[in-house]
Amino acid sequence: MSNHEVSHDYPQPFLGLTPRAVEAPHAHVLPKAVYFGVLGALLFLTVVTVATAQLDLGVFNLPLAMLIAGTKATLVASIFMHLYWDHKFNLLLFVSSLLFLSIFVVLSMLDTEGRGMVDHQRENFLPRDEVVEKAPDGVMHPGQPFGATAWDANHEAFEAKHPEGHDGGHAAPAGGHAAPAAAHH
Amino acid sequence: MDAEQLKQLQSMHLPLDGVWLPKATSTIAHVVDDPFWIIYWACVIAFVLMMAPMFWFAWKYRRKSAEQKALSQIDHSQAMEIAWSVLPLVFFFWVFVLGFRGFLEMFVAPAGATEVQVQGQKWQWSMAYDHKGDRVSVGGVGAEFVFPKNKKFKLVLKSTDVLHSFYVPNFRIKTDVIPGRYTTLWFEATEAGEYPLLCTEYCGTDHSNMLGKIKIVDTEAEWHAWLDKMNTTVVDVPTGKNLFETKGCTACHSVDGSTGLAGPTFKGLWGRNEQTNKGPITVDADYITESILQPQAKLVNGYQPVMPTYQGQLKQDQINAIIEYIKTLK
Amino acid sequence: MTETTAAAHVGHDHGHDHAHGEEPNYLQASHGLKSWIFTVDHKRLGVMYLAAVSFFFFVGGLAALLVRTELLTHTKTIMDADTYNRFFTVHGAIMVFLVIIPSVPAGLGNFVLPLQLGAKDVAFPKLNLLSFWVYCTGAVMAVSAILIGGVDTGWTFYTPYSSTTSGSVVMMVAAVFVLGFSSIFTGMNFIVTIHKLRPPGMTWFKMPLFLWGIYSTSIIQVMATPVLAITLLLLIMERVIKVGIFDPALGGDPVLFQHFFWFYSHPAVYIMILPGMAVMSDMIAAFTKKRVFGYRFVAFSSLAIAVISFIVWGHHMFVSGQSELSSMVFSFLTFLVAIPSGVKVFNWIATMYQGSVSFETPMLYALSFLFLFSIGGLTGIFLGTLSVDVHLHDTYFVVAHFHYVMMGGTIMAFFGGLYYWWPKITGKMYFERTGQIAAIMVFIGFNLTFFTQFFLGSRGMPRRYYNYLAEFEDLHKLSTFGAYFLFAGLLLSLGTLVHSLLKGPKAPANPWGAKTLEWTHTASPPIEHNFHETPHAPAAPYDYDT
Amino acid sequence: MSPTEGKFPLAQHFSDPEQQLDSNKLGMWLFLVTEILLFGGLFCAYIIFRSLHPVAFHECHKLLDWKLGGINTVVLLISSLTAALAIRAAQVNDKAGIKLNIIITILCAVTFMVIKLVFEWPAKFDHGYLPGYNFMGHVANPDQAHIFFGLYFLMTGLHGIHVVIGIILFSWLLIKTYKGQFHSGWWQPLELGGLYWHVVDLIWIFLFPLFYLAG
Repeated sequence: MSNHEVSHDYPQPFLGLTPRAVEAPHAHVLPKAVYFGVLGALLFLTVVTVATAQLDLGVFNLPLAMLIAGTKATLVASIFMHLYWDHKFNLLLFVSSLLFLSIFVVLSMLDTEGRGMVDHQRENFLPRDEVVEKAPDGVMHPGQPFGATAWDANHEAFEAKHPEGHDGGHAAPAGGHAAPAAAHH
Repeated sequence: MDAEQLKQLQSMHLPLDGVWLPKATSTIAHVVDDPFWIIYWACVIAFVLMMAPMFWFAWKYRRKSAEQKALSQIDHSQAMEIAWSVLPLVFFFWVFVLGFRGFLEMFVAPAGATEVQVQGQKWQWSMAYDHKGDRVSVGGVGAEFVFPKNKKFKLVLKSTDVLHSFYVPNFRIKTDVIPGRYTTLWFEATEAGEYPLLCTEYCGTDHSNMLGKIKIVDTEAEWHAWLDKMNTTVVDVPTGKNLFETKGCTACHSVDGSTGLAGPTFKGLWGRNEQTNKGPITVDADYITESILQPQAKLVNGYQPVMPTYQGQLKQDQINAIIEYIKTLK
Repeated sequence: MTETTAAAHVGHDHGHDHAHGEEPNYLQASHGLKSWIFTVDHKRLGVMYLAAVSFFFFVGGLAALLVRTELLTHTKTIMDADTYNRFFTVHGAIMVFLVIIPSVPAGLGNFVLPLQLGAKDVAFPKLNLLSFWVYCTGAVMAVSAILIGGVDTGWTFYTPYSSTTSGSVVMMVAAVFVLGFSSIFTGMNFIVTIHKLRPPGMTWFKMPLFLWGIYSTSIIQVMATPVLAITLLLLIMERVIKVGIFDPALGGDPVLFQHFFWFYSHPAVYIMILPGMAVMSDMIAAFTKKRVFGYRFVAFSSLAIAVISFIVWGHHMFVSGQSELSSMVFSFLTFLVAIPSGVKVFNWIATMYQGSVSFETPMLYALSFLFLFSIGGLTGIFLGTLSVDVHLHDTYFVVAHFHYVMMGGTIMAFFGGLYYWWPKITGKMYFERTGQIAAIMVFIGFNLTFFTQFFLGSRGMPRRYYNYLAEFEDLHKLSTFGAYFLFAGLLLSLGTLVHSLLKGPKAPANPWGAKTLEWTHTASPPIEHNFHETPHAPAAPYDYDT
Repeated sequence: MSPTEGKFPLAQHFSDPEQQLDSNKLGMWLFLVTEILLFGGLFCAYIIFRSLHPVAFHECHKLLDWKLGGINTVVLLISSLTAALAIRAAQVNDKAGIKLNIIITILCAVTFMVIKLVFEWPAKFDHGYLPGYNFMGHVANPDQAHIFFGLYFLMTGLHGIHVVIGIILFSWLLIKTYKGQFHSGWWQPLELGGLYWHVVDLIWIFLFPLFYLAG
C-alpha cells in the first residue's frame, strides 16, 4: 500500500470522502447449487427438530434441539455468511462472542445453581407462592410481594370479562391458579 | 425521623482500636484481621520496593541538559519479568487460600448456634428471638438488640422491600439482606459493650439512619431478663406509643394529621368511617387488628397496597396497646 | 527516519496553492459551525469529545464537591438526605459514563490513534461522527433525567431499589443505554483501524503501546457493552411492564441483576483504566527518552487484562448472597488480573532506569499515576481477599480504592495525555511552571481527599451515608478540605491549558523529541489529512538512541 | 457518489480495494458480535429462569403454536438463501437476479412479521398471555408463567424489531439496485446487509426450539 496518490482537493464536501473509481478486485463466487443445497439441509434439520420435539426423550430433548440448532447455525455462518472462506480473524471474533457469552452464562449459573451449598438456608430465591410455606416459622413472614394485590385485582377484572373456560383447553387445573398466598393469609 | 430519634442515633458510638480496623469483639474477627495485617505489611513493603527505585531513578537519571540522551536503551530482561510476575502470584495464592478459609468460617454457622431471625426494611432492623416457647420480636429505628457474650448466634436474615446489608464493624460480619430469600451470618461476641449495627447497601432516603445497637451483656441471665422484659406487654397507651415508634409504623403513618406518607394518619382515625375496596367500614378494634395482620384485606380507597403484614410480629396484647394509643390521637 | 528529515517534511511546501504556500492545518482547513458539526475529521471529533468530556468533568466535579461539603459534619450540613442521594448518583453516573469511559479513548484516542498509525483517518469516519452525536444525545438525556425528576439509585442501578423508586430512572437508564452505543461505535472503529490501516512496516509489535492499550480497550467495549445494553433494557422493562426478571416481588432475582450489571461494569473498569495505561507507556518513553522496558510484556498484559476482566466480575458480590462457590472462583480469578497490571507498573519504573528523565507537566502526572495507581492496585488485594472483603465491602475503603484507580489512574493519565498532546492538538505551548504547580496541587489534594477514606473505610464507615457516626467527623473534614484543594488544582490545570490557547507560544512539531509518528511526521497542529505522504513505520516503536 | 459500472469506488482514506472491503466487513462482524451479545443477555436470563422453573416453562411452551413458529422458521431460512443469492447475483453482474432475490427476501421478512403480529401475538393477548405484570392467563403456574411470557415477548419482540430493521435495510438496498448502483465492481452493501440478515436468522434458529419446541 505504498506511495499511492493523495488528493489535495480542499475543501472536502461535508460527510464525503469522495471515492475514486479503481479496478475492482476479484470476488469469490460459489455455485448456486451450494446455496440451494444448504437451504435443503436447513429445512431438513428443521423438520428433524420439530419431529424429535414430539418425542419424550426426557432430559435429552433440550440438548438434542440445541445440537440441531447449532448445526443449522454452523451451516448458515460458514456458507451463507462465507466464514469458511473469510479472514480467520472474523471467525475468531464470531467464536469469541460465543465464548464470552458462555462465560457469562456459566459463571452466572455458578451462583444461581450453587446457592445453599454450604448452608441450605442460603438457598436460591423462592418463587412467590412458596415463600410462605418455606418460612422457618410463623414469625418470618415474607413481606407483601410488591404490588401483589394489584396483581390480584387484575386477575379479577380479567375473570369478570372472561367467564371460566374462555380459553378452551388451557384452563388451569383446579386450585392451580393460586393467587399470591401472602395476600390471603 | 424526628429530632429525638436522630439524637439517639448520634449517641451511638463505635469502639475503635488505632487508626485502621475498629476494636474486634467477636471470635470470628481474626479471619478478617489476620489476613488484613498480612496484606497490609506486604503492601507496605511492595509499595516501598516500587517507589524507592522510581524516585531514585527519577533523581539519578534526571535530565541535566536539553540534549541529554538515555544512558542505555536496555529494554528487556526475561528473568526480571518472570520474577515480578511469579512472585506476586505465589503471594496472591497464599492470600487467596487464607481469605477463602476465613470466608467459609464466617458463613458456616457452627452446630448448636442459637438462631435469631433478622428482618431489614426501609429503614430499620428488627429481630425475633425464641424465648420460653414464645417469639420475642424487637425492632425499630436505632433499636437495641441484646445478646450475651460467649454464646454462638446464627442470624437468618431477610428483607421485606429492597436490598439492605447487615453490618457490625466490631464483629467483622456483613451480608446483604435480600427480599424473597434468606441469607445467614453467625457470631460469638467476646466482650460486653454496645456496638453499632449499620446498613451498608444503599436503600434510599434514610439509608444512613438505618442503625441498630447490638448490646452485648456479660451473662445469659441478663439476656433472659431483657427478653422477659421485651416479652411482657401491658395494654396501655405508653406501651402502644412505644410499639408505634419502634415497629416501623412511623415510616408510613403520622400522628399529627399530616398527609403525604404512604399510609393514613392516625390522628382522628378511631371511629372514622371509610370507603374500602370491599365496601364501607368503621375504624374499630377489629378493623385495626385486621389491617395490621392482613393489611390488604380491606384497603381504604386512595391508598396503595404497600403495607407489610405484622402477622407473627405483633401479639394481640401489643395490637391492643397500639389501639389504645390510636384512641388517644384525636 | 531521523528528526531533522521529519521536520523538513513538515515544513516542506508540496506545491499546494495556498496563501502561505503551506497547507492549512485541520483547524483552519474549513470554517463555520457546520464544518464542525458535520466533520468527519477524527481530529476535530477528538477535540469536540475533549471539550464535552471536560465540561462534564467539571459538572461531575461540582457534584462531588457538594457531596463532600455535605459530609463536613456528621448530620445535615447543606442539603437533605434525598438531595444528597441525588448528588452522589449524579457524580457517579456522570463521571463513569460521560467522563472516564470516553475521556482517553474517544477524546485523546480519536485524535492520536490515526496519527500514530500514519493513517488519514479512522476506518469509518462517518460512524465516528455518529458516535459523537450519539454521545451528545445520551448526555442530553442524562442531564434531563437529572434535572426532571432526578435519580437517586446510585450509578449502579441495583434492583429492586431502582425498579421501585420514583424519579426519572427510566430516562437515566435509557441515557446510559444510548451512551453505550457511542462507546461501541468508537470501539469498533478503533479495532478496524488498527487492524487494517497500519502503515507499511508497522507490524503489531512495532505499534506504540498506546495503540495496544486502546486496542484492548476497544475489544472490551465491543464485547461487554451490549450486555449493559440488554441489562438496562431489562431494567426498563422491569419498571414499565414488570417482567419479573430482577424484582423479587415479581419472582425475579435481584442478585442476577448484579451479575448482569457487573458483567459489563467490571470490564468497564478496564475500559477506564487501560486507556490510562496506554497513555502512560507513551509518556514514560517520551520523558525518559527510552524504549519502554519489556515492550512485549506491556503489550500482552493489555490483552491479558482485557480477557481476564470478563471473568472477575463476581468480586463485587462477595457479600451479595451469591453462592460461596462463585465467590471462591471469582476471588481466585481476581488475583490473576492483578498480575498484568503489576507487570505494567514494574516495567514503567524499569523504563526510567538509565533514562534521561525530565519533569515536564505530563511526566509529573505520569509519576503521580505510578504512585497513586500502585496504592489503588495494592489496596485491591485487600478487597479481592474473601474474608477481608466481608469487612471492607461497601465501605469508604472501596470508595478510596476505586478513586485511587479511576482518578489516580485514569484521570491522572488523561491530564498527562492532555498536556502531552496539547501542542499537537492546538499548536500552542502551555506555560510549563503553572502546569507543574497544578499537577503537584492535584497530587497533594488527591491524597488528602482519598487516603483519609482508607482509614474511614477500614474502621467501618459505610459508603453512600448522609449522616454518619460522630467518630468519623475529623477524617471526613480532612477529606473535604482535600477535595477543595484538589478542585483548585484541577481548575488551575485546565486554566493553564485555556490560557495557552490565548497566550501560548507556537508549538514546534515535536517539542518533546518523541519518536512516534504523530510527532515525527506531522506539523503541530497536523494538516487535515494528517500526512503529506503515508509514513513508513520506524524500525522500533520507541526508536530512541543513546 | 454513484460508482462507475464495473469499477470499485475506493474511499479516500483507504489505499486499495482489499483494504476497504476487509475493513468494512470486519466492522460489520464487530457489529454482529455486539448483536450476539445483546441477545446473549436474554438467552442467559432464559437459561437461568428455565433451570429454576422447569415445570412452568414446560407447561407454558405448550401454549405457543409450534406450527406458526415452524412456518416462520422456514420463511426466514428461505430469505437467508435469497439474501445470499442477491450478493452472488451482483458478483456475476446479474442485475435482474439482484432485484428478484432482494424482493423475495423482503417478502419473506414481511410474511414473518405478518404471521407474528397478525396471527400469533393477538391470539396470545386474547388469552391474557401478556408479558410480566399484565399477565392474566389461566395457567397452572401463574407465578412463573409471567416470566416465561415476559421473556418470550422480549426476545421475539427484540428479534422482531431486528426483522423490521432488516426490511428497511433491504428496501434501501432495493432502491439502490434500481438505481443501478450494484454491479460486479461494487456489491459490498449487499454483502453487509446479508451478514446482518443471516444473524437475524441465526438468532431465530435458536429462539424457535427454545420457546416453541423444547419443553
